[in-house]
Amino acid sequence: ANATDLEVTHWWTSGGEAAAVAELAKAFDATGNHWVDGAIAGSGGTARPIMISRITGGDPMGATQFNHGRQAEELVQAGLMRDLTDVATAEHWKDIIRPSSLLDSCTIDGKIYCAPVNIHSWQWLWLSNAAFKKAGVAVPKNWDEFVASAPALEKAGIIPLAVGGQPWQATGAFDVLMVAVAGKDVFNKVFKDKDATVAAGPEIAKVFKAADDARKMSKGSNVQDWNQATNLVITGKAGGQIMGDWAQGEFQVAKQVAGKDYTCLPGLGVNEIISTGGDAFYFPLLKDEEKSKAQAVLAKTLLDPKTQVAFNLKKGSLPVRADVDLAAANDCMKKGLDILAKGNVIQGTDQLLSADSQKQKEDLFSEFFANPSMTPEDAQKRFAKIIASAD
Amino acid sequence: MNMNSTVSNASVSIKDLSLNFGSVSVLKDLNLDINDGEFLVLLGSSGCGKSTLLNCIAGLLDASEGQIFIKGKNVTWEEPKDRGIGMVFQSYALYPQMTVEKNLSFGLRVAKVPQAEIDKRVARAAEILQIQPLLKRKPAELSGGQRQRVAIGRALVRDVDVFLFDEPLSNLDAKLRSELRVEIKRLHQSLENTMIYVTHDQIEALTLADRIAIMKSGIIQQLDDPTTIYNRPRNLFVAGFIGSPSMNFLRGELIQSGDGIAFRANGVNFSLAGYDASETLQPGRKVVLGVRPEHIKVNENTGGEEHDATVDIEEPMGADNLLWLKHAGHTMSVRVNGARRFSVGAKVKLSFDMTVASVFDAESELRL
Amino acid sequence: MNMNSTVSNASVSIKDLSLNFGSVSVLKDLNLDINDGEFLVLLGSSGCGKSTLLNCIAGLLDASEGQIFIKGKNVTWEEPKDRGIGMVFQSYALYPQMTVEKNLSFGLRVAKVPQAEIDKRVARAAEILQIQPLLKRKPAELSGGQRQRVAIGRALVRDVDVFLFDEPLSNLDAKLRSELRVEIKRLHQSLENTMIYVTHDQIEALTLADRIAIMKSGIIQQLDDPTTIYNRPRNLFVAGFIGSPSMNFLRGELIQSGDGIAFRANGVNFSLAGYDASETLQPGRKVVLGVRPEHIKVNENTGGEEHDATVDIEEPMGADNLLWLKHAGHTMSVRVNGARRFSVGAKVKLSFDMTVASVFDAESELRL
Amino acid sequence: MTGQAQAGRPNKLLRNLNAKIASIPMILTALVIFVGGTFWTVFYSFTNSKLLPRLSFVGIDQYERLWAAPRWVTAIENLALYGILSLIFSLVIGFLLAALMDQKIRFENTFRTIFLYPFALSFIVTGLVWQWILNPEFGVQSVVRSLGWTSFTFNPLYTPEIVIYGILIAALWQGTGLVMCLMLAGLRGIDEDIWKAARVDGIPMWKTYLLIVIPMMRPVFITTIVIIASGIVKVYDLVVAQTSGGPGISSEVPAKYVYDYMFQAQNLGQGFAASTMMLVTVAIIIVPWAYLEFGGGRKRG
Amino acid sequence: MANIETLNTTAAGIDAVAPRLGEGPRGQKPRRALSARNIMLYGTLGVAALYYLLPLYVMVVTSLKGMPEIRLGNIFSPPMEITFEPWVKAWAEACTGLNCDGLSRGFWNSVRITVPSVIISIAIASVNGYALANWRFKGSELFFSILIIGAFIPYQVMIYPIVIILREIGIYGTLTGLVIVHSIFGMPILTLLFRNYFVSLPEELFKAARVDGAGFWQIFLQIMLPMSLPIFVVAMILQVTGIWNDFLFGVVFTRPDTYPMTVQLNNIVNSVQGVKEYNVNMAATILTGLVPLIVYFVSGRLFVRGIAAGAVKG
Ligand SMILES: Nc1ncnc2c1ncn2[C@@H]1O[C@H](COP(=O)(O)OP(=O)(O)OP(=O)(O)O)[C@@H](O)[C@H]1O
Ligand SMILES: Nc1ncnc2c1ncn2[C@@H]1O[C@H](COP(=O)(O)OP(=O)(O)OP(=O)(O)O)[C@@H](O)[C@H]1O
Ligand SMILES: [Mg+2]
Ligand SMILES: [Mg+2]
Repeated sequence: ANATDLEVTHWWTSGGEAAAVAELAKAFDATGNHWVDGAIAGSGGTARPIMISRITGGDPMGATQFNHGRQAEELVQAGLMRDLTDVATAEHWKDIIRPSSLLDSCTIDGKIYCAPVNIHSWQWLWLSNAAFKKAGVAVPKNWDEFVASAPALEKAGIIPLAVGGQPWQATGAFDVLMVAVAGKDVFNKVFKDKDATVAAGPEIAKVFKAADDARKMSKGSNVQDWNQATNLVITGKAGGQIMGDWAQGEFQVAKQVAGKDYTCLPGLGVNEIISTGGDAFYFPLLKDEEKSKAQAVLAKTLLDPKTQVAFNLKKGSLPVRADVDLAAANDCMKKGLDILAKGNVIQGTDQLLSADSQKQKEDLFSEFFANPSMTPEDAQKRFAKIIASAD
Repeated sequence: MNMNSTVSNASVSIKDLSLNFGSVSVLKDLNLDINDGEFLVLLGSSGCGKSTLLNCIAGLLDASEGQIFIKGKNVTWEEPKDRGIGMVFQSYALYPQMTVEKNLSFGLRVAKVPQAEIDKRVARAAEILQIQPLLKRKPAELSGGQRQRVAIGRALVRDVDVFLFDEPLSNLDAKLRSELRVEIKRLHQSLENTMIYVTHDQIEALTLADRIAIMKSGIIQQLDDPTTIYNRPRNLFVAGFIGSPSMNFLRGELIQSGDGIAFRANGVNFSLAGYDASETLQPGRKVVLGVRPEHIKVNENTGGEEHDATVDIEEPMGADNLLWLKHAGHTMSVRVNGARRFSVGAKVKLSFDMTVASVFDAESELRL
Repeated sequence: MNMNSTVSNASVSIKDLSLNFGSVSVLKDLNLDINDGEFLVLLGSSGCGKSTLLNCIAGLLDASEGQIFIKGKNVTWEEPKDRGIGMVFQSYALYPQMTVEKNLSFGLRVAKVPQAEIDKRVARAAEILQIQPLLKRKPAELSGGQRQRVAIGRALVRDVDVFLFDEPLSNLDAKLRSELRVEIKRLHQSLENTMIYVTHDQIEALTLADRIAIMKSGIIQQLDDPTTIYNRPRNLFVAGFIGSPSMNFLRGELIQSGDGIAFRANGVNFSLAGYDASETLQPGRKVVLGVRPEHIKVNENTGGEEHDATVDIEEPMGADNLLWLKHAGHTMSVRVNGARRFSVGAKVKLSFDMTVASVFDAESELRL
Repeated sequence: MTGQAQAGRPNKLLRNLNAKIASIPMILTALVIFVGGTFWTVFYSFTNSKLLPRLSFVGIDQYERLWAAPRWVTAIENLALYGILSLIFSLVIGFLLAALMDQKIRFENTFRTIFLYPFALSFIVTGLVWQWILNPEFGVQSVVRSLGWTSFTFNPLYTPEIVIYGILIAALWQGTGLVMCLMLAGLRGIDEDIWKAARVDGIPMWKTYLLIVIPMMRPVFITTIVIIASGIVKVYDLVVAQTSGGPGISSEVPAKYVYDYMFQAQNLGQGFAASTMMLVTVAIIIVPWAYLEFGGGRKRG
Repeated sequence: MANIETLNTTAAGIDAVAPRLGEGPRGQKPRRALSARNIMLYGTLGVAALYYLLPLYVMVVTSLKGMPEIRLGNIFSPPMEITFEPWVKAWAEACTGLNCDGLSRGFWNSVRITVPSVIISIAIASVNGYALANWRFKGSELFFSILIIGAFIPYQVMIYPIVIILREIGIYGTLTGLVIVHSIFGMPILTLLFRNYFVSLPEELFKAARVDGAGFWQIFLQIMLPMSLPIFVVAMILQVTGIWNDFLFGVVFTRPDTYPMTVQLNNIVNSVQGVKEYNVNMAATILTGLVPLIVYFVSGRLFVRGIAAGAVKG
């Protein structure tokens, strides 16, 4: 085929992420086309508006990353995105992609509009073995032990729980706590069914109690970015961090070994359930025939087993197809694969809630985590209100 | 002044001109005919509308009402450049970034006059104004007088029918002013163009003008040659405006005195024998008597009527000596020769020259 | 004038004052004694250092060298407010946001003068200057003349020994200027303060001054009463500077003529009989003869020497008529009565009044 | 006569034709972008547009939600506090510096350059640098602590109550130089004689400034206030670079709310409602100014 | 004559009394370099200067340190070992995603964006200002008022309509589009500056040129422009700074291969790889700010003059 330049925009700019993207690019270039990298730093919040302006402004890129879920819904409805059903059928995506909810999120009116590339799960507690050694306590096995060990850590001058200042981190931590403390059903009732009475109920009150603990433990982690928070754990300045599996990439870049230097507790060691959010690539509708063809090639390449392995190993996430061999996977990743195999999965909040509701949630939790004078009760009231009006 | 003249006889002719700025009416129904080759001075105090009128003639302001003719052509809606006028401004308005030569030739270059012709005209103007050595300089390197000359030159090169001057000398100091005044007069004598000259300096007006139009609040009060304006001012305003120091005004009434008519103020009588229009004066009328400071003699036993007065202030001005006198409740200024000095408080005798005095009606303020 | 007076006799005394701006020397070794109650005018062309000198006296500029005494006290290093001076500026320098009353009283309030005293002084100043009705207005609501009066009032309320005026009238129009001039003169007569008055208007200088100091490039050229300055200018500069139109200057040499001495220029002889210092004149010396325009008679058969001339330009100025004449290669200005009119090109006969003429050495430029 | 005059009268539209043609970009910008864009925005604030503008009207729902949102209220409060403080401090510091610079000092050019150079840097850069200097771990706080005052605490960016002051410090650093320049230009425009008159009157320097000079500089102050105020309303980059609105929502500002809701939350309607409220705020500032500046009774010259 | 004699004796007279007059203060009032006033004056200025210089100092110092030193030392201490590595990295090596060519690419993009934008926005605004000052027509003041009010509208509000307009014209994503956007948002304040400046020029000059027969463009190009250096400098400085420093439009209206330097800077600074490389960030920050900084250092004096001419009056 003719070499076609395809511009791909994404917000993967941290160390592990960039290495992972390089794998995608390499695979795509190998098909004889050319991957033009359009990285936009500063997380999805910064990058997404730019991507959307370009698509709606009539200057679309060849492909773009979105969190997979509802972020591109309207673009699809407006007819701006390319229908990938032909590629999906030819490649039998329906059969190979697991869990199937991933593909469901890409499907609108029966047509497939995106190519999922990985599964990210949020429900991880990353612990620094060195920090606990310094504090003279054993590395905790679950959330409750972790909370119990906080005073010892503090005494040793270590921040028990690192939480970065970006709003989505606090929100994510809360969602994780909810699954761990209240369980899968409550989680689904609140976020899937938008049941405001449950959201105002005693189960969620417990979650807020836990969040209150987390808030207390996070005092003093004066960082913004998630990977800076991870870095606190890596360097032993913080005891632990609730963060998705992408944090693993950072440990890898820092040459730390799971089990030896750090410990990972899926589901906070309480409920071993993980969410299956992730990233997907969307393909704007292009007028240029050549580019449209290249888009199909790219979509195919993204789900190619080899690409999946190479990419996900670097990214620290799980592949979207079950039929790949992940012998090289590390400890934590294997734990994740196990849980996935058991089917202990939930959908990610990105898939369940609109960006608008997500944003409102973020506003609430970033305030809650930063403002100790806000009581859990007040926060829960506001939370219930958001759920009541969520869509 | 011939208000009935046909348009074609006049060089510039203004018919029923009115101009308003928003709701403020600055010129009101103004009529003015300026003869070919005439030097007309517009004189008036600040804000009376002189510049506004000049700008109307130049086409820099649009008239609200009325028409303007130049050389018989209706130019009311013409562009300034098509009116055959040149204009000289108070602040010189030279283009600072251009040399004198470029300043002079700018208008010609804009009009795409051939270079040879431009050179010829610039050379001629430079010669007339004696600014040949300055042609390569920029305005900032010129003195005030030189700048003003260049400004005049700019109108000169354009070979215009009518020169408009807007207070061209008032930014200069007294000495330079009197020098350039003479030059402008000489220029007019040699060019014989029509010139319209705005000023609020009466010396300029008196020395330069063929005719003076005295304006007040947008209305022409009198249009006459300087001598008439000076000696027979049409109304109180003109009389007070012209002459420095100002004419002395005494308020009183006319009375019958012997066989003639006399003026009476504060219990003192002044015989009006010799007044040029004494036959029109009726006793009993309330009037204002105006006498110029140089028409009062001090201690010069003229044989006529004499009045007692006391010297209040003396202002020696070199060639002249100005006395401020107290006389029957009035303060009066009198001009005497600079060599004659008086001490403050001295008693003197005054005699009035009524042949050149003016009598105004107290109500209409018109000269009788 | 008594230059040997001790310091205490003079109201303001300046000794060896020099002032430089960087490397530019503006005042050079200047000495000046001003008597108590005297009205001294500093006259000179623009940039000669008048304002600089006044600012030095006021303490607004630091002298580079020399001393200043006011009322016998060495104030060289004093603050302006402690010098007992009040100052009036050309641009009025009123505080625009304060009413007239506040403007007048501001200095007093800052000096914590009791309110009753302030009221008294403001009332008195307002009365003297007749600005009582304006006290509640702001400067923007006043006319130029009224503003200047308030500016004077500000000095008045401070009860100072010495008034300093820096061209207080030059922003006003001619009419107002002559009115305020009289007022200032009257003010001086009633207050009897020392006043130092800077101007470049010679009429102001001549009419107001007890003595005039004529400056050029930071050096006092002549310090004398107005009559002396006018009639016996010490050098060519002073002679040319004072008088409008300027004195007529003829360059030539002295010759022996009969029993007396005569002046010869362009082949024409002028008898100098009657010149006040004719005995000091030596034949053969190159000199400049200066005759004022009003000291030349036209067609007035005085019986003396007569010269032929031609009228070049006539400038009628109301009371006077200014003639520019051509005479033996010179252009000469002559002032005649305003009623006498000449036509351009007319031949006339001139006679010169040598008793009031001046003869200057051509080299030293000093009067002989 | 009159009829003849009117006959020569050219079409009013064609007079100054060149000027009108030359003003087309301005007219288009004013009408299409500013007026058109504003109306468009206000119009769509009554819809529930999400990612893309859509004409589904929901009345004033967006506004109700807006004013019920704690983050918006915080943002408005922050803007008011930040606005007032930054206006006051900019004017005071700018004026003080200008007054000092006006004392015929040596090295005036050097000082001016020092005060002005931050204005050349973007808010992004400003935010980054000050974020760093104020960082408790290695910024001012840690330096002072390492000098021995171990209990010294100066950590504005991570202390919700005072975070706005941390932003203020950076904003002042960036912006006061320009204010100083404006004030200096204003001071230099004051008639020299006024100073002399005040000295002769024996008025102390500070009183001259306070009671005479400052009132005379009214036009300069108005221009300056307009410039500062327009910057305050728009403040966005600085907050994003320095705190991203944190900690929590304690340094949120309206412009950021607009941006976040329009683009991150993909709720254009909410963003438009918020921007409409900002426009109303602007109008409240602008209208009195425009009235003072261009409105009735303004003296010429 | 008597007067001249007295004048001539003046010198002797003064000599006679000189000793007496010599007493007391004489000449220049002594000004101690360390007077209370000077200490206050220069002290305050010095402290202020310190506040303004501190961030620059920190930036420079940090950019010259190695990462280990940064982790150890305090930010104010000078570098123990000067390294230009961070500068090289910031300029040529720092990565965003897969692109590892640092700021260098962004620099040229910024130049390509800034130069035409500055020229065109100033050209438009100066003509606007000129028309408003000298050729007022019905409605011109109204449009101007709208424009000024427009200066207060937060950019975010306008992005959406502008994206739509540019899309409809078909120049979204092109350099032309970006130049137009910069011209639009530069217009209010620049027009105000130019209008005030042209109003302050003597009106008579304009009248003289009209009498000389010059038309709208001739007067503008040949009379007004050559006299407007100070205000052009101000406009130039403001626009160069504004456009060079712009992030929002640069990111919304360009594509990755035409990203300006600020976007590149943001990418580098926000692409945290493990720990933040503060030294590289600082070097990148300085490099990004260098162009406007140089413009300021070179033409600061004209800036103040121009401000005095254009902003304060009117
Ligand atoms: N553009 C304008 N808008 C409104 N009023 C104006 C305008 N120009 C002039 N005026 C008013 O018109 C009147 C006449 O002004 P004009 O300039 O003609 O006076 P003038 O006689 O030339 O005075 P001066 O001797 O001061 O030059 C004044 O009262 C002035 O305030
Ligand atoms: N601050 C200054 N720095 C340098 N030179 C100055 C300064 N002030 C005045 N000069 C110069 O000193 C000389 C005298 O100035 P001064 O103001 O005293 O003149 P003046 O006689 O008052 O003139 P005018 O009649 O124009 O007011 C001038 O040549 C002027 O250029
Ligand atoms: Mg005028
Ligand atoms: Mg002066």
